Amino acid sequence: MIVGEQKPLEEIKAKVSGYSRILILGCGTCVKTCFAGGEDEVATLASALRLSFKLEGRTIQIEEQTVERQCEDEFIKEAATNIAEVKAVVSLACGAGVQMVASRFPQVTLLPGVNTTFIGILEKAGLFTEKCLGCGNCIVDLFGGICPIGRCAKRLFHGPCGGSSKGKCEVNPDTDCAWQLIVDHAAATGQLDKLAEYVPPKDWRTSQAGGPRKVHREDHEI
Amino acid sequence: MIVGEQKPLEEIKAKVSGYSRILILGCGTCVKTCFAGGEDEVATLASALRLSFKLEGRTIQIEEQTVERQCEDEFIKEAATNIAEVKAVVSLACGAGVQMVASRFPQVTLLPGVNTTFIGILEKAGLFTEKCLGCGNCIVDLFGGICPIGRCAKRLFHGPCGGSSKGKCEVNPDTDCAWQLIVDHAAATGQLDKLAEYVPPKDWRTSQAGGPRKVHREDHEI
Amino acid sequence: MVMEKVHRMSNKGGAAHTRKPRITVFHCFTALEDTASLEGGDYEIQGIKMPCSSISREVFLLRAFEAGADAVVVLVCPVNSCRYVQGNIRTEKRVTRVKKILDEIGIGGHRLNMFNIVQGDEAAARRIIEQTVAELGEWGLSAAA
Amino acid sequence: MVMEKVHRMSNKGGAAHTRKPRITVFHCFTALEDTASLEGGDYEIQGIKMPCSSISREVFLLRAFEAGADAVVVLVCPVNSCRYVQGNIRTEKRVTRVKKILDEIGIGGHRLNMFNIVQGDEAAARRIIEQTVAELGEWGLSAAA
Repeated sequence: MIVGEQKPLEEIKAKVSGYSRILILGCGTCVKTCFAGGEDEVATLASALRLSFKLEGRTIQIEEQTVERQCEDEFIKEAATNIAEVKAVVSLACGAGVQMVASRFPQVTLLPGVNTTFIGILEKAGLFTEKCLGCGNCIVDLFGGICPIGRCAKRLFHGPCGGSSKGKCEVNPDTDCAWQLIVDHAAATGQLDKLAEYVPPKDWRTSQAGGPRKVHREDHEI
Repeated sequence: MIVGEQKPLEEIKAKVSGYSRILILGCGTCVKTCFAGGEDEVATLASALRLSFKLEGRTIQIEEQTVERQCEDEFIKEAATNIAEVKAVVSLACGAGVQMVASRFPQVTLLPGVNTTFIGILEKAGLFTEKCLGCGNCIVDLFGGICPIGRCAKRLFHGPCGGSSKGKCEVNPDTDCAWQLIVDHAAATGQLDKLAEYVPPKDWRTSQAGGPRKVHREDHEI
Repeated sequence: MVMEKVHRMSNKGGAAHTRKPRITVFHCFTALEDTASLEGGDYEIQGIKMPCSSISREVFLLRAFEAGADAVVVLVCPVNSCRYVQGNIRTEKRVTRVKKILDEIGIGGHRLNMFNIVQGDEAAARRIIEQTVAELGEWGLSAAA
Repeated sequence: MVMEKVHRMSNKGGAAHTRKPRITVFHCFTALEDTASLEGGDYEIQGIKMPCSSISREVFLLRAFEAGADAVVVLVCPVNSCRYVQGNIRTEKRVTRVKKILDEIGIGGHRLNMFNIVQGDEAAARRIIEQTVAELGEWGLSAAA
């Protein structure tokens, strides 16, 4: 899932303070799952903003809507009526959803209410962790299902750096050293020899380094 | 949505060729939406592999299952029975899903069947495009809802580079120059003056540059 | 800075109220059957009865303030006594989060509190209300009410 | 390299068949009511009748080969005559994709073909089958059948 976090209330409030009427538009897929931008978060943010402006003696009219996904026309067109009635939309989608809405409704100002962070998992209740950088050529099978691109701060391919200490990463002691995990897994499953294999330098052109990417599916071009 | 592409059949076939029985595990959220790893793609891949091995006079037993999301325990535990019966699982999830399954079932070999590419949108039928790099501090409102991090190959913050030509990017002439879009949008909406505002250097620590990230939600820690 | 604002906006320093204070009581009906026994003081009670306190979402607590509450009290069963096992623990986490939001808003998280009470202990519930009323005397009414 | 494999695996160079060739016919029931009129030659027909050809998913086409087809024929209405407007265009895109997959597999995309026929034109359907049978004489039976 794409994981994100809602921006601090003060930041969102500052963005909307010039408007008397706004729409808060939620997204019912990824950001809902990570509690950053689904129906509940839309309602909570709307209420918090109303209360906050009320304390200042101001009223702000806030429309609320959540669509299934903001990254698809099929769903955002459901919001067209509400969008037509405001000058600004706070989008609680990921950065892709915000931009999709912005491109379809260029006359309104799109204000992002979520900081999009990473492609990750729900590691345990309440904890989402990054796992994948979208390099475009997955090779986790070489490393026992543990990606040294997404999970090693230095993206090392041939073992841990000198900053690996007691299984933790020097960049953040709360983060497991990916290479410790890789070696432990290989040892536990009797595959240490696999790690001796040479992994050629990665061609990063399939990653973000190659510029904005596209996926073209001719069979769905209708 | 997280966009991915299924790996070429030959690559997947090479990965599974050492096994007589495998499970192809689909993921029913992002990769289903972009036609890389939902029920349909699981079924098609399984059939293609069976046929391909049959031509070589080999039979391979292929179990098929698709769970709602591979990035959550709640869903992958539904696959436990099937996973217990194989030595290798081809996961058609994004890189996060593959690694989630790998971490929960360390005794099986996880083989990624999808190349995870980007956080993007369905721009039009059959075309998915990258829009967001998950920098962790969204500022698309400064640029009319068009992100120069996700959509400019050089991540420029203060206007186009010399490679912008006829509205297209020099890195890929099929890609719109993000800065052309930003300027066009600002001109069309009478906001060109906004682009004269100074945008301070970005703190990239919230991005992937800061190492693997976490989102901790104490209120959901149960 | 947020806390300064909280005090600026809501702390009326013990001044006499211009109207009766309003308290919204969210309660699971196991902890307290209803709020009838809490009525009768120099305050208004709005009772919100729930099968389990954990069904109260963040927005419900905030909307109580939008609807005019000066304070919100959430009454739940004691730890380990929740009929739904973890309902009261979930509620506590949600209340903790909404308290932070209230601090950010400037209303002040102190106006929202959760209490564990033994099933049917109306006297305890009444003491909680009286204590809240006393505190409201100090905080003043909510400027967002 | 893939194409070489295709030829290696399936091109039997016009040798006599060891059994009757099997052709699976996917057809929308507007284009062709049923496949009864196609029976009777020196081949086996398996008809798959659909309300619109577009409901055939990729895997259905592949499974026809798994089930023993030497060739798969998809009969759809002419362009602009689809009762569901774009059904036949969607089918064409899907067939194009599956042809590529068949090339990758080594069965060869040439064993799968789509044809537009006017509603009820059984003679055209029969000619398509006869043409396919003739081509199978050249390609040989499917090694995956």
